[in-house]
Amino acid sequence: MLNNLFNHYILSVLIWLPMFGGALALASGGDQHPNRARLIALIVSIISLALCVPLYLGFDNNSGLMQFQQHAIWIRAYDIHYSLGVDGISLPLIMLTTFTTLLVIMAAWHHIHIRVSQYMAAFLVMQGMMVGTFASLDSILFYAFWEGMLIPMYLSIGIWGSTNRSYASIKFFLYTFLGSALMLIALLYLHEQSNSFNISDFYPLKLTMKQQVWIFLAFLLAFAVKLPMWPVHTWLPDAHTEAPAGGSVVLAALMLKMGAYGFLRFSLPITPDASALLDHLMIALSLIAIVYIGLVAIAQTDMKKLIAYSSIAHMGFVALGCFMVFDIVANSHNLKDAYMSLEGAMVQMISHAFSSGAMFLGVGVLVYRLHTRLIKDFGGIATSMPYCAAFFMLFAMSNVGLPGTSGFVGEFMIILSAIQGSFWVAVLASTTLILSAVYTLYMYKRVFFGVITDPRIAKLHDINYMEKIVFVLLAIVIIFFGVYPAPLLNMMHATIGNVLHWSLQSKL
Amino acid sequence: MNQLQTIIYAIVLFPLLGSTIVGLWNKKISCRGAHWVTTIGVAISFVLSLYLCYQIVFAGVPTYNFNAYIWGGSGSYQFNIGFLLDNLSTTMLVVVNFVSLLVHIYSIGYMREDDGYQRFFSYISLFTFAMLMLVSANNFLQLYFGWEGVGLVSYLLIGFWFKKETANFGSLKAFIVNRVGDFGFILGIAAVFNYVGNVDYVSVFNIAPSLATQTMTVFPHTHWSVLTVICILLFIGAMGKSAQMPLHVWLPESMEGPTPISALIHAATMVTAGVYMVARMSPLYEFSEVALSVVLIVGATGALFTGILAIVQNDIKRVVAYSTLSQLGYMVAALGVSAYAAGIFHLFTHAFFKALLFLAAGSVIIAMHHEQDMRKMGNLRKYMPVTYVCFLIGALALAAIPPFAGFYSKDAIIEAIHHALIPGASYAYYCVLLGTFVTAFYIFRAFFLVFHTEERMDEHTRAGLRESTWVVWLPLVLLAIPSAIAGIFLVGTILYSPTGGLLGTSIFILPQNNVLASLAIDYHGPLLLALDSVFSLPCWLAVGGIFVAWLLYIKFPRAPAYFVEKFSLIYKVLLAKYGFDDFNQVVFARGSLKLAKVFFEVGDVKILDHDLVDGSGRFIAWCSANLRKLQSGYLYHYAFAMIIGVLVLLAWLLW
Amino acid sequence: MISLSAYLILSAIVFGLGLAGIVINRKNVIILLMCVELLLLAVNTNFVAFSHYFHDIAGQVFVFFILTVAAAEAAIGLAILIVLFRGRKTIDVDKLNTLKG
Amino acid sequence: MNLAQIFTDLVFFSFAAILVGSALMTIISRNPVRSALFLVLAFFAATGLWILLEVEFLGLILILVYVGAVMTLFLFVVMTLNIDVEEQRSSFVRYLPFAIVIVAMLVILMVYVISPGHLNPSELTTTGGQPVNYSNTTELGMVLYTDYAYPFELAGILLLVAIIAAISLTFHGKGNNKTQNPDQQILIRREDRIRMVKMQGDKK
Repeated sequence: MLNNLFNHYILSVLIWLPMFGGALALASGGDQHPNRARLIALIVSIISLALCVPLYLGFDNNSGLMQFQQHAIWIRAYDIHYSLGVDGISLPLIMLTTFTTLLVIMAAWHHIHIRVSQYMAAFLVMQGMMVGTFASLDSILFYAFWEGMLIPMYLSIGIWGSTNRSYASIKFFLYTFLGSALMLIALLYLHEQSNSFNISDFYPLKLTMKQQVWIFLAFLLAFAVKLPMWPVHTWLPDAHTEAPAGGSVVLAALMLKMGAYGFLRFSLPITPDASALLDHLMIALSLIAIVYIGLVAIAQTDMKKLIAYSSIAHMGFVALGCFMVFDIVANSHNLKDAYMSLEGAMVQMISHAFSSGAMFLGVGVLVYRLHTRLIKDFGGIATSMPYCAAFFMLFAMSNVGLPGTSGFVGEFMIILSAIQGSFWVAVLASTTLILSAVYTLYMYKRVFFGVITDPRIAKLHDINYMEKIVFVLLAIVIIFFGVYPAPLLNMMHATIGNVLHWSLQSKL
Repeated sequence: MNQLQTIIYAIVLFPLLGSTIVGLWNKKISCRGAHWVTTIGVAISFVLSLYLCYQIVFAGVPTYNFNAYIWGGSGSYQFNIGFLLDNLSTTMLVVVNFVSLLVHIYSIGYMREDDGYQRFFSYISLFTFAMLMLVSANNFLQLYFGWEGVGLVSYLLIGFWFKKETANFGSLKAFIVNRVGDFGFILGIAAVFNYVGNVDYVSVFNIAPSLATQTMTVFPHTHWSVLTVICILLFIGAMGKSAQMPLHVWLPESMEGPTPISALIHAATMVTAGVYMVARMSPLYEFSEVALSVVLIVGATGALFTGILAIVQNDIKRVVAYSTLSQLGYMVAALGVSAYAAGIFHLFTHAFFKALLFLAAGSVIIAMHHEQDMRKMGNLRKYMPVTYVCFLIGALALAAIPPFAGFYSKDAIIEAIHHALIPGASYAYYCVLLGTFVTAFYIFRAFFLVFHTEERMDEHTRAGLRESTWVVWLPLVLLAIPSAIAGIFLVGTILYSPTGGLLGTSIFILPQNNVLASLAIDYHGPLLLALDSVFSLPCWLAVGGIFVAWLLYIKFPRAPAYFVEKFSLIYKVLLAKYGFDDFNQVVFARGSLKLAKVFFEVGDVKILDHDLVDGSGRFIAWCSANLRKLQSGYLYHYAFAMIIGVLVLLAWLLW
Repeated sequence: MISLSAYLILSAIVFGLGLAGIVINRKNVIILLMCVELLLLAVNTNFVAFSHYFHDIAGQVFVFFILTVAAAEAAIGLAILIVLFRGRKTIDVDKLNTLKG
Repeated sequence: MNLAQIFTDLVFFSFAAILVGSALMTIISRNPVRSALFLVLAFFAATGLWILLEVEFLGLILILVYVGAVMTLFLFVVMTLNIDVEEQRSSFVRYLPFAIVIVAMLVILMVYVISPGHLNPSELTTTGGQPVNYSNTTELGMVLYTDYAYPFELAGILLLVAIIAAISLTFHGKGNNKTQNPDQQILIRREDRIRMVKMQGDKK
């Protein structure tokens, strides 16, 4: 009985508990009592993370179906349902969301002084929205959460951002909104065709090539902006740079994943023929992201911008993994061979969340102390902040894709898959080995190594206990998934199989 | 879990454990604690690896291949973490652990006054772990893990004194150049995976013969043997790690790190990973003559030309570093003619004598208060007799003077190349032959400059000159012994054993490629071999090199300056290291930075962001700025617009 | 007998004059309001004429309601005018462009 | 063509001429008072025409409501506002050609509509007047209180709203009136009103 209840409502709790917590944090008063808001946020996010444990334990790895489903009618007149569920794609992302939010809240503990309660509330609400996005089975519900999470993010950039925040926040909002407007149109069109807003009802829908291409392009714009893919990536460096550390983390670790999640949940299974038709375009764009953006990252003078560009390059890998499947299957005629490409993309998403999130937090630690993001203002941090430097080295190495860190797993799987599709795609994708090392370590060298030139740096205090906890948590997951990614992979085999089943079946 | 499994776990994990303990609690743990924890960890590992080696090589325990756990799987693929314990890997374990242990001990003395004492020990233990993982892997994934792991620690250790700009530069360069190699390496792994569907050695080696006949299209309208492509890609990785031309540029720079590191990583272990890898992949390389040719030519070229560079260096460590490049060239060239055993043998002997040379150089450097310029040394034999003797042994071994260790391995390589038939062998033969002269010349040049000739150091330094402490000279002595005699004992079993000897069945050679077997016919024991060689060309060249060095630096000390003046162009080219560094700096480093700037400033900021994104915003703003003029605020304008509207509507309806 | 067309043409002329009044008048809002009344008159005449010739009383009902609305409009319009004048001391149409974009 | 017809024509054309003429004067006269009076004249002429169309009730309503109420209101406002008459009409000539073109086009289009080629109203109509005992008022009343009762009520409410709106718009608020405030008055203290001043002359 209790178990049954739990199974039905756990997702709702995961969505609404943080939102409720956010409201509570807001109500806890202004900046006279910042610790109240901090404590509320911390407790709520710890409970959310704790709730993921039974979710993970109760999840059946062998079933590719939606689990922990909950259905209710939301808007009867338009046949819109409040339906939730998780499968092997969304479960890791939901757990990632709760984990990341906890880190963000802990990282903000000492760093945010103004409008603390609102800051905490924004991130809690964002957590709820993002979990909702990942758990929605109804496309309109999905859309509502998808758009809803823009608001707290917009506010977090606009309120707690740095100097150029208003430009960045508006750019972020308009950019993402433009894309998602077209997605809404596509969803409505699909409803027109299928008479249902349920995402799973879109899968068996027969669509002509023309219809598919248009739907694919509409989805593409939404997801490509979020991912982001070249050439619609320019919002990201600005948004990341101006956002507060927590905002950058959530952006990089979670929001970018929405785009790839969309590819897996919508583009591939709903418009398989269009995806197969346009896969070379997508691969080309991904490779541009990897090579071109990788080069662009080298030229950055701003740490956060550099990490932002590296995020784009890494997400290029995700897109590459998603769209390599058609070539792989065309070459090997074996559906089983395509698993690794998609799973590599998934792993890359998760691991990128850890490494880039960690790096943004690391930069946040430095920015909080020195109030500058420019690489040239730093130098010799390793002398005054050895612990910070050590952790940052680990995170940088994960970003570089060093084996033994989570960053390696996805890249490895995708490169191994890519070569099954095309040798040259693999060659171009592998340039990331060189490029990521160049931009990450070049930055590391300039920031952490060298002699101290600025007297302020000499007086810096190393990371405090709260920052240490955050870094240790991140270091643990980065190494754990680097050494033993199997649990993560096992979670999604069945679901990826499902996605592949729909993606490789013609709908004409 | 059987005994071997437990042992190998212990071997790899003890260094890791030591490293982790010291690394995480480096503030809490004292200097003493740091070196005890790590040294004991490595010592245990060394003892166990000796036992393991004994079991596998001598006690006849069969090759043991097992998977520790499933790293991950996807679709029909599965990746494991596992260990392959055969003759090659267990012997490598012993060598790695031996050198590493000595370096640990040596560092206790060498690093005594350094701030980062704990950090240093944490790093070298971590390095040991990564290297052990590399050599004991039973699959490419784990190989790659160790491969990159040693690269990481090498990066960290080169940049150990991170306040030094040159150290930072060197470490960054090392990592990036290695990454260029890894770029090829991972593509090689991917290619292997693509055709085998697996990255376990066993399955790869089983399928290898059938791959030899398959072709793939790399460039349109070309058909390349799959195996050739795989082998060359993997070799690119080896070129990075083992510092083969043209990816050798990082190794001299890596001398910015502490000297024990130069010995451990950049002479004895890490840089030989490439050699080990190619030997390990002998079942693949054997089926691709093209790849072997490439390996041979690259190796032989490096052996000669990087050796020449050592002649013009004045920094004692750089001389040894270039010598490492040259010796690596020898090893790789040996691989190229399928004399894997000779390559590995040279790897072993080189590990001993090169570590010895480095540590001896380090001993000199400590005594000289971190002065590395040989022009400021001289006549040190008076102050440092132990170091002097050890360096001499190392130099003799390096110069391949019989019966020192280096002689047996290098002689085998030269002879193997001499007998080989594969394309490029004759070119390679002349390279390695000349190389012996060059080697002997440069190392004895350094030897004479440091230990003989007049004293050129300043008064203050001279006053402090004395023999190093026992933790420093003990490893020297321990290394000097194998450098002197290892060859005699090992040559038979490694190279010319009819049953495979020390390396057993780890190495696969096609019968038609097996040059060592043909050499084995003339082999009648190590001492006879040494005696025979007195009449051989390489030996005379080596002795000639020593003699010339003596002539130029002891007998006629003003001669070198004369030659420098006479051949100033050549001297400049050599000083510029054939221009590789400048080329890389200008074309790759600055070029890519410039390209990046152009991409960023023109591509991203200007075209995409300013023109397209902000441009669309500006376009909307422009439109609305114009459209708002319609909103004049005057009633009659609106009324007028309405009338026009009515008129148009009316006209349209009536049309 | 006067034809329906005659009435329609007449009201078209009056409507046109009303419009012309709005266009040429730039000084006084009151005259604009009067012109609006003229427009309404023209329309009403149309309704009445059609109602007469079609024998349909609905046209007249419409006129009735239009008159009601016109009365209300005039009342409120003039009230606004007074408020406007009170605030700006002018009812010059040329000066009333606060809503300029 | 009988006499009655001629008479009807005469009445129509004379009223039509007055209507057009006074409408013209309304829009071109310089003085708003004159405009208003010409508009009144236009309404009278229109009434005549409407009565010619046997729409007596509405015609009279037009006079009562428009002339009696609306136009009076206009005149009242014109006079209240005290607008400087002289400065007006300066821009008049400038926009005149414009207005003429527009009006001409509009009139031409409208006439074109009812020209025989298009929508010929004469063909659609039943000619001839109403029966002798026809009462326009009765007929209108019959439909207004039956079929259109609901709109009729709405019209009433509309007027009420208009009244309230007009009043509330023009209402000045409390500030201008001269009422007394007793509680303020009784709270007065001596110090608020009287100031004791020491004069120099008092010294003596």
